[in-house]
Amino acid sequence: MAVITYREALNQALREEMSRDETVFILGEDVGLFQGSYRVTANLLQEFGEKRVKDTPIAEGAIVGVSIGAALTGLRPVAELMTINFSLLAMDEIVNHAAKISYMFGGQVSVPLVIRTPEGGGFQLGAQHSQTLDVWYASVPGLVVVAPATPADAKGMLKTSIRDDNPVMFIESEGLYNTKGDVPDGEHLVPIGKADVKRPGKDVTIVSYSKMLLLALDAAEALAGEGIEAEVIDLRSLRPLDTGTIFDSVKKTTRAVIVEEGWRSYGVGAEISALIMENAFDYLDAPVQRVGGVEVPMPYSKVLETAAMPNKQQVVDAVKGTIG
Amino acid sequence: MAVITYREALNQALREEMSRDETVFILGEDVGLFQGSYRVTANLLQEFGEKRVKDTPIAEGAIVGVSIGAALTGLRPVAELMTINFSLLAMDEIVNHAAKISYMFGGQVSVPLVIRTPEGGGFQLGAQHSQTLDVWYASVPGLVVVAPATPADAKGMLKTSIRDDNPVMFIESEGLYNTKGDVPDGEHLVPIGKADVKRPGKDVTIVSYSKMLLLALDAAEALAGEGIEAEVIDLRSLRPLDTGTIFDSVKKTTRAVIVEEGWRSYGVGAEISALIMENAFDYLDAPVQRVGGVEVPMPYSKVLETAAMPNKQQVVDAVKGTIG
Amino acid sequence: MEKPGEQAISRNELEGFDKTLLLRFYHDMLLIRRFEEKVAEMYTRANIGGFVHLNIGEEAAVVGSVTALEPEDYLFSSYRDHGIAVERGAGAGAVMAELYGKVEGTSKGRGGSMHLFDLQHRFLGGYAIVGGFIPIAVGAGLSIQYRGGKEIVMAIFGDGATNIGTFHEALNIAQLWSLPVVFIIVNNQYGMGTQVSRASAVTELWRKGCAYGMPGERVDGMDVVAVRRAVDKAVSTVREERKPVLIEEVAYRYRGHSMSDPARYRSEEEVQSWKQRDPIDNLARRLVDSGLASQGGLEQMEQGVEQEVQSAVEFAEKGSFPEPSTLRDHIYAGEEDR
Amino acid sequence: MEKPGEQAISRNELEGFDKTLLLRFYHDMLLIRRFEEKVAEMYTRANIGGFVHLNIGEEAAVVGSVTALEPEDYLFSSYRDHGIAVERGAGAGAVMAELYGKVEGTSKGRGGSMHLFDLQHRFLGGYAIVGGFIPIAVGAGLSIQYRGGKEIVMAIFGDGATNIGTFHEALNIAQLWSLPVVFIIVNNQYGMGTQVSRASAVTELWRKGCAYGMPGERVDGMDVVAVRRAVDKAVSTVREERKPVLIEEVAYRYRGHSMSDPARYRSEEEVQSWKQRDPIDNLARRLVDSGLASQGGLEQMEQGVEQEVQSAVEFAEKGSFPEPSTLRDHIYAGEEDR
Ligand SMILES: Cc1ncc(C[n+]2csc(CCOP(=O)(O)OP(=O)(O)O)c2C)c(N)n1
Ligand SMILES: Cc1ncc(C[n+]2csc(CCOP(=O)(O)OP(=O)(O)O)c2C)c(N)n1
Ligand SMILES: [Mg+2]
Ligand SMILES: [Mg+2]
Repeated sequence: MAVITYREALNQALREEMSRDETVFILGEDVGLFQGSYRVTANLLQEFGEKRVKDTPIAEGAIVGVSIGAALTGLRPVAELMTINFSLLAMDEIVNHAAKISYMFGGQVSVPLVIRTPEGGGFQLGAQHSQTLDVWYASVPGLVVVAPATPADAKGMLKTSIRDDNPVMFIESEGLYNTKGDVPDGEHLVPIGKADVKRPGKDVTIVSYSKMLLLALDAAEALAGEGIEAEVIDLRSLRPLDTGTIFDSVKKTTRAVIVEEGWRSYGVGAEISALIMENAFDYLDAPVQRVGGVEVPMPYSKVLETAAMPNKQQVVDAVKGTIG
Repeated sequence: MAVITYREALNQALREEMSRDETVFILGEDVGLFQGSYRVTANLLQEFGEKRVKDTPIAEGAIVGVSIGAALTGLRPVAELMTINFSLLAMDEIVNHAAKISYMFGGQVSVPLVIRTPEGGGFQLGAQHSQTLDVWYASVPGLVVVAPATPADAKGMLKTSIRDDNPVMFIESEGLYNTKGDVPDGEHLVPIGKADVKRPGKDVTIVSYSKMLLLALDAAEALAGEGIEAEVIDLRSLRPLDTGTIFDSVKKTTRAVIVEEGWRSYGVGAEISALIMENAFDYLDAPVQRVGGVEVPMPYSKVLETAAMPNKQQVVDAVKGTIG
Repeated sequence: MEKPGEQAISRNELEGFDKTLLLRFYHDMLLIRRFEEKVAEMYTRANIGGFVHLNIGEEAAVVGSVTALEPEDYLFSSYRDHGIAVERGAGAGAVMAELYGKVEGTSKGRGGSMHLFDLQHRFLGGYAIVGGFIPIAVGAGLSIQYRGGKEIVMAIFGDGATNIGTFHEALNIAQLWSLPVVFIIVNNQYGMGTQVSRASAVTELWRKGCAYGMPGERVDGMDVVAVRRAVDKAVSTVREERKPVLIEEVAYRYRGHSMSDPARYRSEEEVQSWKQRDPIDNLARRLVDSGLASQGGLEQMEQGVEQEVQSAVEFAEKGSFPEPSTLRDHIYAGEEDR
Repeated sequence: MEKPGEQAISRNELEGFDKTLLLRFYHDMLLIRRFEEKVAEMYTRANIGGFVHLNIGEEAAVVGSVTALEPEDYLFSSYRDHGIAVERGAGAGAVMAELYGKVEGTSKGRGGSMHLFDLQHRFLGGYAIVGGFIPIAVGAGLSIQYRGGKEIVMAIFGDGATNIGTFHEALNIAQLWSLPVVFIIVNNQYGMGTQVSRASAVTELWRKGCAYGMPGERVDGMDVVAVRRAVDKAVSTVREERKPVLIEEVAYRYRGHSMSDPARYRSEEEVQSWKQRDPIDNLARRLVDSGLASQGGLEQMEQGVEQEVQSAVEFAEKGSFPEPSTLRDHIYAGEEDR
C-alpha cells in the first residue's frame, strides 16, 4: 500500500495500461508537451513518445470522433477532454455515435474507448467552467459512466475502464486531484458496477459519489459525534448503477439522503430517490432527502460560489430531517 | 374555436407573432424554401420574405450561436433545429452560452431566443434520430423548457415563449404534428409554468407531458371502464415545473404514475417521483410508479421499436400496481 | 447553374479502362438504379419504413469511387448508403433485408436504411448525423498509421456536410497528422431543399481544402470513367504519400431528398437537364459507340440485374423479424447487459 | 519559427497617425501592461481567483484593433479580455473590481476574469469556451443587417480557436450572408502549450478565409501602428462593403497561458527574442526618434498610468462582495425566479 494522490493514481493507471497493451494510447488537448492541464498525463509523452501520447488541436468533437474511429479499428484510445464543460462540444460524437454504434450495427463492432474528463466547481472558474453534468451521460444506454472518489478506485477503475470493450465516460473531479489515499500495490483492478460501502452505519444511508463522497464522510463523522451512525455508500459508477447495495442499506437503516454536486433538479439524486421508493417503500421511515448544488450558473465571486455548492451542514441537516 | 392540427397551431403562432413584432424572425435548416422539414414553417417565407425566414447551412452550433447574438442585440429569433437529436451539436451554445449569458454578465443583457425542435420515436428513424432528450435541458438553470401536448397549448405557449425574454427550449413531438384539437379563436396565450389537469379524477394521478399525454389519456379512459378514475396532469413545461398542481392532485388521490417517452433512468419521472416523496410522503398509499422508454438506442425494425416505446398497457398496469 | 463537368462528358475517353471493368461499371450502376427503384416501390408499399435516401442520379459517383478501393481499405458513408453498401459487396439481399428490418439484414434489422454495415468488406457504416462520421473516418486513418498499415480510408458525404464544424475539425487533423483518407464530397447540388450556393460561401467545394493545405479536385460526377480516373489518382496519392485528398464529384439527385420529399424547391427543367447527362445512359452510349458492347448485350445485362434485384427482394421477404425478446441485445459489447 | 512582421518592424512609418493618437496608443498599451502586471500580483496575493489570462505581449494587437472601432460598433472577445475591456472603455476600476469578485465589477462579480462586459460601450463579453462566441458575434452582425444599421462587429480570438468547428460554421455564414464582422485572430503562437504548427495544418491563419472566399491579411501584431493600419483597412472594407474580413495579428504571449502555467514547453531564448520586439518599447523608441515625444514626457505618462492602476486597485478594494442572498438573481430576465 502506498499513499498517493488521485492524480498520481490516474497517472499510474495510464502508465500501466499503456505498458501492458500497445493498442492503448492517449489523445487530447495539451496531454503531451504541456503534461495535461491537470497534469494527469505528466511524463507520459516522455515515456511513450508522440505516437502514444497525442496532443490535438482544440476540437472536442473531432477528438472524440477520431477516438471512435480508432476504437472501431482495433485501438483503445483514452481521450482526455479538459473539462466536462467542453464535452458539450463532443456530445453528438459521444451520445449519437459512441453510445449507439454497437447497437445500430447489430453488435458487429464495439467501441472500446475511454473519455476521461473532470467536472465540478469550487475554483471560481465561473459559469462556463464549473458544471457537474454526469447525470446526462448516465442516462444514455450504450455508455458506461464511472465517477470514482478515492485514489484506489480511480486507479482500479481507470484500468478496468481501459480494458472494457465499451465507451466509458470516466468522470474525474477537479477537487479530487490533490486528495490522497492508500492504493494497493501491484495490479489493482476495481470492477465497474459495484457500489462500495465506504463507512458502515445503521441509522441512515447516505448515498454519494465522486467529490461529494468526501462531504458525505465528513457529515457522517459529525453525525457520529451526535450519536447518529450513517452508512455511506459510494456509487462509483452511475451506469451501471448498483441498486442492490443501495436497497440493502436502506432496508436496514430505513432512511436515506443522497448527496450530489450537480443541480438538484433532474439530477442523480432524483433517480436514486425514485428507485428507493419503488423498491423499498415499505421499509422507509421518512422520505428520502436530496442535497445538491443550487440551481444557478456558477458565479465567479467566492462568496456566491460557496453559497452555490453543497456543504456539510446541509447533509447533516438533511439526515436529521429524515430522523427528526 | 377551430379544430386544427398541432402543426397548424404552431404555424399560426409563428405567423401571428411575426406580424405583431418586427423583431421576430425564423431561422434554421430548410425552414424557408423547403417549407420546414415537418412543414411547421410552411408559407412563411412566401409571406414574410427572406429577411424574416432564413434558410441556414447545416450547422446547428452556429444556428444557435447566431441566434444568441441576434437576441443579445435586439431581435427575437425563433430557431428551428430539425430534431432534438441534432441539438447535441448545439449543446455548447444552448447550455454554456444561451443559458448563462444573463447570469454571468450580472443581468445586464437577456437572450430572448426560442429554439423549436421536435423529439421522440415511433417512425423507424433509428438510434440517431429517435431520442427524447428534454430532461437534459430541463435541468439547466437559465433555460425555460416547454413541451406542449395539444394544439391549443402548442399555439398559446409558442406565442408566450416568443414574448419571453429568456432562452426557451420549445420541444415539439414528431408524433403530435398531425394530431388535432380545438384552438380558441383570436389572441390565445398560455402561460409558461402552469400544469394543466387534462382529465379530473380521484383515484390516481397520472403525470405526463407532450406526446405521452395522449397515452395517459387513453389509459385513463381504459381505466375508467374498470371503475378507476385517473386524474391526468399535463406538465406543459418542465422548467419551470408546476409542482403545486402535482402535489395537490397526489394529496387527493394518494397514488401517482408518471409517463414519459424518454429513457426511464435519470428521466423526468425520477424528478417528479422524488418531489412527490419529499412533499407528499405521508399522503402516499403506494410508491409512485414510472413508465418510460426502454433503455436502448432506438432500433429500426418496427417490431423492436414498438417494444421499446411506452404503451397504454404499461400505464394501465402501473396504475393498477399502485392500487392493487 | 454551373455544370463543371460539361466538357468532360463530351470527351469520350475510355482509355486505360479495360472492357471487363467498363462492363462492371455499367452493371453496377444499373444494379444500383434498379435496386433503388425497387426500394422506392417497397417503401410506397410500406415494406420499408423510416427515412430512405436513394442514390439515384449518383450511380457514377458511387461506382467510380468505391471501386477504386482495395479490399482491405475502410469505407464510411452518410445515410445515403444503399448503393455504397451494395457496391462494396454487402449484397443486395442483405441490404434489402435491412431495409425490411429483418435479422438477415446488414445490421440485423437494428440499423435500417441509414445504418448499413459490412464488416467483412470494411464498410464501417452509414451514419445519419450530417458530418458526424467524418472524424470517425479520420480515426480509422489514425489506426492504420498507428499500426504502420498500408490501407487507406474513404469517407463519402454530401455537399451540405461541408458546412458543419466536424468537417473542418476532421480535415485539419487528417492533414496535420498526415492520415491516409480520401474525402469524397458527392455534390448533388442540394442539402435537402437548399442549393449549394444558398448554404456555402464557396461553391467549388473541393477548394475548401485550401484551409488545410489539402489537395483536391473537382470531377464530373455523372461520368463514371471520369470519377474513377480522379479517384484512382487521389487514392494513389493517399496510398503512396500517406496524406489526405479532397475530391468533389458533381452529380445530381433525381429524386427528393428522402422518400417523403416532393422536391418542389427546384424546377422540372433543371431535373430534366441533368437527366440528359444520365450516367448510365452515357456509359451505355459510349460502350456501344466504341464497340465494347452491343445494345443486345446491355439489354441482357439489364435482365440479369433485374433478376438480382428480384432475388434481393425475395431474400428480404423470406427473412425474419427480430424477436422482441432480443430488444436489448447488442447495447453493450460482451455478454452482460448493463 | 517564421516571424512574418519582421520587415514591418523596421519601417518606422508613423505617417497618417497624428501625435495625439500615437500618444494614446502608448498610454493605452502601457496601461494594459501595468494593469496586467498588477493583476498578476493580486492573483498571487489571492485577491483574485479562478483562471486569469493576461494580455501582456499583446498590447499592440489589443490597442491597434479596438481603437479602430466607432462607439456604436459591437465587440466580442475570448476570456483573454482584460486589456480589451479596458481599451474599450469599461474602466480599469470596474475591470479590477470584477476580478476581485465585487458587485462594482463589470459583471457584478458574477463573471470574473473570463467574463468581462460593458454594455455601454457595446463590449458584449468575454467568453470562456474556445470559439463558442464566434457565431454569437456573427449574430450581432445579423442584427445590424436586419435593422439596416451602419455599425460593424469585431470578434477577437486566439490562434487555437481557428481549429474548432464553430469558427468554420460562423465564417461561412458571415460570408454567405454578407455580415459586417471583422474577425481578428491574435496569433500569440500558442494555444495553451501547443504551438500553432502542432495544431493547425495551415499556419498562416488568415489564409483559412480561403474556404469562405473571405479576404484577409496578416500583420505584425507587435507593432501597434501596423495593426491599426491593417485593422482600419479591414474595418472600412467591412463598413462600406458590408462583408466580413479576417485579420491575423502575429504577437506573443510573454507569460504562461494562465496564471498557473509555468510555460515549460518553450525556451527562454524564444521568449527573449520576442521581447526584443516589445510593442511598448518599440513605439516609445519611434516616438522619441521622430521627435513626437521626449523621454521625460513618456516617463511622466508612465507615472500617470501607475496612478490609474493604483486607483483601479483602490476602487476594487473599496467595493463590496455580493450578498449570498442575491445568489439566484439574474438567472432569468425579468422579476421572477423560475
Ligand atoms: C447534424 C444534422 N443536421 C441536420 C440533419 C438533417 N438532414 C439530414 S440529410 C440533410 C441534408 C444533407 O445534405 P448533403 O450533405 O448535401 O447530403 P445529401 O442528402 O444531399 O446526400 C439534413 C439537413 C442531420 N441528419 N444531421
Ligand atoms: C472548447 C474549449 N476547449 C478547451 C478549452 C480550454 N482552453 C482554454 S484556453 C485554451 C487555449 C486557447 O488558445 P488560443 O485560441 O490560441 O487563445 P489564447 O489563450 O492563446 O489567447 C484552451 C485549450 C476551452 N476553454 N474551450
Ligand atoms: Mg447534397
Ligand atoms: Mg493563442
